[in-house]
Amino acid sequence: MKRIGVFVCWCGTNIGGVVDVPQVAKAASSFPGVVLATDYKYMCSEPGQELIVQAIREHRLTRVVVAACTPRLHENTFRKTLERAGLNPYLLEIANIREQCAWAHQKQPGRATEKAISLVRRAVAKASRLEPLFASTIPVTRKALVIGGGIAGMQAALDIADAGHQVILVEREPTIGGKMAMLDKTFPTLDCSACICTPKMVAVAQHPSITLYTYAEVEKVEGYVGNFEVTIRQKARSVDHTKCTGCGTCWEKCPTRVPSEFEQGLGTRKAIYVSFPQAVPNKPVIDRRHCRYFAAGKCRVCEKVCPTGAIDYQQGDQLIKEKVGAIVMATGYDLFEWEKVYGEYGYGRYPNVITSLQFERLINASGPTGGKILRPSDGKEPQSVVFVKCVGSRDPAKGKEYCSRICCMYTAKHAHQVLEKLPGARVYVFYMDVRTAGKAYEEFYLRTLQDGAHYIRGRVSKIYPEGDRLIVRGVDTLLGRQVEVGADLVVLATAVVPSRGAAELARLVGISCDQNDFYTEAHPKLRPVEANTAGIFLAGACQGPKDIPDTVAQASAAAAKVCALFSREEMAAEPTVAQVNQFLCYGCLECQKVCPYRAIEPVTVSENAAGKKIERTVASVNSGLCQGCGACTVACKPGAINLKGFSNEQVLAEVDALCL
Amino acid sequence: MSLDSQWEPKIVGFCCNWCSYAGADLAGLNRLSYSPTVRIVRVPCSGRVNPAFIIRAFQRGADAVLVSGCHPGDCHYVSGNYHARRRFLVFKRLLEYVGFEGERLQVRWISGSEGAKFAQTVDELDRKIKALGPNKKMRQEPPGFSGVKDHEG
Amino acid sequence: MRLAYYPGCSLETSAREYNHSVQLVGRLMGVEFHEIPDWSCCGASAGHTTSRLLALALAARNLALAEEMGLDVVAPCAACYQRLALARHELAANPSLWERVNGITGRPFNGTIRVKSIVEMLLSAGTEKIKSLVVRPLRGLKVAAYYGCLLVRPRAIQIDDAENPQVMEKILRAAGAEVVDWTHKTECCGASLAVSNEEVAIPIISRILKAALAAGANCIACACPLCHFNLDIRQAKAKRFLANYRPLPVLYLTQLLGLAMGQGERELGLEAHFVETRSILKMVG
Amino acid sequence: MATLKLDVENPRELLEYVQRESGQPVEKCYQCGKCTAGCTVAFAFDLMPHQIMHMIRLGLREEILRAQSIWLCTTCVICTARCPQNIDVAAVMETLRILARRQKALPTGKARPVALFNRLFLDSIRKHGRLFELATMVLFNLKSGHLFREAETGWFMWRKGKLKLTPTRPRGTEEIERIFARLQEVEGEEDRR
Repeated sequence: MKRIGVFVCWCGTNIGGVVDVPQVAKAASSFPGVVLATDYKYMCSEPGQELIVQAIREHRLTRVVVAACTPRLHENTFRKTLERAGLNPYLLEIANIREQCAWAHQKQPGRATEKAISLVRRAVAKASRLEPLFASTIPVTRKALVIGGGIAGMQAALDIADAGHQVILVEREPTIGGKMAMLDKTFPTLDCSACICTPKMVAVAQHPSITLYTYAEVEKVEGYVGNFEVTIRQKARSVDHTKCTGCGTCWEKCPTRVPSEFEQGLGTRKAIYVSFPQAVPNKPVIDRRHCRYFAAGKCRVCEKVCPTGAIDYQQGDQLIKEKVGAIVMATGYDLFEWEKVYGEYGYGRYPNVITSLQFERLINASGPTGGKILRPSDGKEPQSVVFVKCVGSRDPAKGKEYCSRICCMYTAKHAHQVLEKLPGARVYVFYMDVRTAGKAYEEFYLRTLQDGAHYIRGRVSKIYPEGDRLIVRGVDTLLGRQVEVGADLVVLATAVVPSRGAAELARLVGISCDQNDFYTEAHPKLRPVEANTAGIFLAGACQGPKDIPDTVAQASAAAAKVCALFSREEMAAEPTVAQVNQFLCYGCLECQKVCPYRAIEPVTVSENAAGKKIERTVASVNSGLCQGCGACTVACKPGAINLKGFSNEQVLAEVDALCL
Repeated sequence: MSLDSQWEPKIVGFCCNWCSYAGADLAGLNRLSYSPTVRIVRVPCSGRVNPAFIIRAFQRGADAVLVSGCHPGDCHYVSGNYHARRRFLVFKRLLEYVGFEGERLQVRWISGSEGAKFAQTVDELDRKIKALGPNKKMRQEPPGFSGVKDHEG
Repeated sequence: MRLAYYPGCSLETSAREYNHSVQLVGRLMGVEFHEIPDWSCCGASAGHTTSRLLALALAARNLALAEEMGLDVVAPCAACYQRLALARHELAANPSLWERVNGITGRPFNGTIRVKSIVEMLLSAGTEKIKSLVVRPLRGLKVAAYYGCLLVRPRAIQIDDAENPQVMEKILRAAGAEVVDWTHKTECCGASLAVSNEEVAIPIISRILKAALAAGANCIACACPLCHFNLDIRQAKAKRFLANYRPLPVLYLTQLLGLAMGQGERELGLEAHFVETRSILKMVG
Repeated sequence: MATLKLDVENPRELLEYVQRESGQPVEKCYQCGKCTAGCTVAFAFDLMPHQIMHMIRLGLREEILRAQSIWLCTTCVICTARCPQNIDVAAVMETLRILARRQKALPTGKARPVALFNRLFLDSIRKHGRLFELATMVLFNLKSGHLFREAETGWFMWRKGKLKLTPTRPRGTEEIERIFARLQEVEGEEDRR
């Protein structure tokens, strides 16, 4: 028989002013198994806790019920109290008679008391079925994987590495740097993007604790928090980087020109290439899809000119296995493919209708025009530039419902840059709202207005060529009139969308995405940098559109979380996890289907049946992965899975007690 | 329960620890008053609520059961409330099929910030059950007759 | 291919040359037309502007008549096509409305037949078939294919993309013509405003003509009597808004196709246009 | 321009009517103005489409039903095709036009000939089952007070055999008449309600 002690708290007048506390204690003393029921002014206070400790010892209590405030407040406090008295901390049950009783039923003290008694009866019933639980520990591999080498991934990698941990950084492009490396200037300070981005790239490459895999992709992730095993595919570069010196002869001599991804199609690169002069690593890869040798079996010019014999056409993909304890997702964003849906803007047929990222390349001193704003069709300087915001953003019909958050500011920056570089040029910005929440953002926008940018409130309905110009037909809702502008260049602020393949990667890693394929954080307010799978963290635009300061902040936050995880060699796992009774389990694995954490796996057990040894499959819970939601317990038909701390027997006993 | 005139419904609530239990706490914190007929069992997730728990409550004389979890899409455990939603949709229909009043089982999504919604939900259910009268169809007397074995630890 | 034929009011009178050319070309392509006996007006814009039920009832009556014939129906007039197709779509989407409309017409339509535009009809035979019938390729013609609204909007009944459709171009290319890429092929011609409020319609019409001229077109192809009326007959008034005006003959798609297939200008009714079509004939030779 | 009084009675009544009749979620409109931007006829409008959408929300019934725009709309559906919120703006305009007719709101200015033309058009259908173009045009000129408008056009069409002196009468005109009559009944009932 359990020896249960019940401790009813007055909480000053909070409970005592409504509920007849002595009567509750008196009623509790008659519940089965209760050997002591008492009350005290403030149970959570030092003397209150001491009272419990003394009572446990004196009355040899084996289970404790505290009737007080919500368990969400002091469950941990009282668990520690039990521990001090030498009891397993999980032998505690709390009856919530403050938030869910006294405070809610102040006007009916009689019925509040009645309900409090019922709630204590429930707690006693559960307490009598509590079992000691022991937090298990799982080892932590203190090495992190960062997926994505843009500013988010670089920042996270550097922060974790600076804290003394090993980091593996995987980037799918031939260079790290991401989108930030393409930008010209950053708002609102207008400092040069390359000047702050390229030093980070170099720092990553030179950091002794960072292993960099570029032109590589994560192919498989197994395991769980602290103990992931990842497989990385190093795509064949066709160039032996241990021999290559990056001298550049090969890409000078390569005869094949293709549109450059880095230049957003405004410039070209060769089939053997480095993305841009400051690329890290500054060694080329061969784009096999476009290489003459790979396409037609002839050429081999690069091989002939390479002074170190680094060209290796036979090089194959390589699979690399790594053990890591934490993963940071930093896969960034892409631009919405406007040319597939915006027929009214020409479906991408008009060369002088470009995206904002193309504009970044156009105005970038290292870009295809050397930083001169020249329109793509004929290389003339535009006299009239129209910016159209929300192309694909805030457009449920053609694109995405959400606001892409960064366009208002970069468009203001672009408008400013045009007015600065092309004195006398006219700039029109079509907008629905101007959103400038950020430090010094509104000031920057106002400055752009003062520079002379014309902000026209309304969407653009059609863009079409007339002669060598474009006619932009829109509305000025402030004037209540249709408007038309002749433009030499139109820049579309296209929506920010998760980078290509983000959803597949999420499935592979085992985290979830929202309806737009942005990665879902564990809690939108309180756990914004954790994925809903333990040990996986989010940084930057993969979680939602973000500007550089917010991206860097989130990356550092993710790094801090990783470091916290890495602060010990082992981590405690909550003991309230699911457990399989393998005698009852018949291996249907329905539980596996509902488990959101991939914590259930089939295992084979052998047993003796009628003198014969047979093998059968049963479910097994990995307590490192299990988060204790209990979904499996309901899916289990033979009732073989139970949840520790919320077992079927415990809940049924609670129900019975409440219905008495 | 003595006289019918004094009868007050008995409502058992299953609230998930992360949203609805917190919502109930918030209702109290804001001193929103609601009917004391509801008593809550804390569960980690609405997906933990086994239909067997509900049948047991009705058998033991509960007049209504409220299952409440995080809003769809906000589940602390990713997808638990989706399972719950699907499960109880079917379960409710099953109850109705066997002639039991489906209104006695309510499934609601209440977040940790929706104290007022919790209070309203309880009061609404309380009114509804008062109009419906006591649960006589599934109640079994005496308690313990159901044959469900108690695992006395 | 056997089809129920719904000419519509205009094709009986003001657009009789469209009627003739459709019949001619259709027959050449092996289409058997069966005119719906006792067809009535589709209601046009006056109908749906006045009452949704009226619009649906007027269209549904004709759909029911075609259904009685057991044939899919082709409506060469874009407006008739849109009204009939849209009515079919709206009825199918709303069973209670469907029932109501059937009650009003007293002639139940059961939704077993489809409505085809003239473009669909021509393309269903395939461009190869068209090419095989061409005896006089339309070389030298630079055609601006004009769709207007009714063939491409709303989405439920569109025969092709609403912003840059290509189906008419496909047909014209098969007939040996050069097509121009132009910017106003799905802009509205002003519809009946050309009758009720001419001063409003003229700028609308001139915008379209301006775009076709700028694209270097030497004629416009259309598939709607009202578009034709506006672009052809109103061209005389629209031209005063155009700096570099030159006469721009407006032909029905089937007239151009008929020409390519060797039909005579009389049979095709080319003389019935306000803007002279002789230039076209000269080019084609 | 006069100050608009926003505190109208039953501010949601018009919105709810339009949403019900048109089946369109007018409430989703976030005033981007793309409907107006692409509108074929907006240059001749007194109220822009996006303004009308806004006024529906505000319940400014009189202002809207007085507008010529709702009659000048050609239902070209460009607004609908490009609306980012998937609102069929053209259907909303049509609903308003039908409401204006049923409420006997008198069309003014440029709206008058549109309403007249529509009426004559339908009269012709009711009478002949099909549109009798010549008679409709003559009547239109008579009633709109421009007797000799289109004389040149008419002459041209006449010469080309594009106008017929007598209507083609399909059998089944009584069926058409029945449709019109039943509709009047149905709508009369609805209006009384």
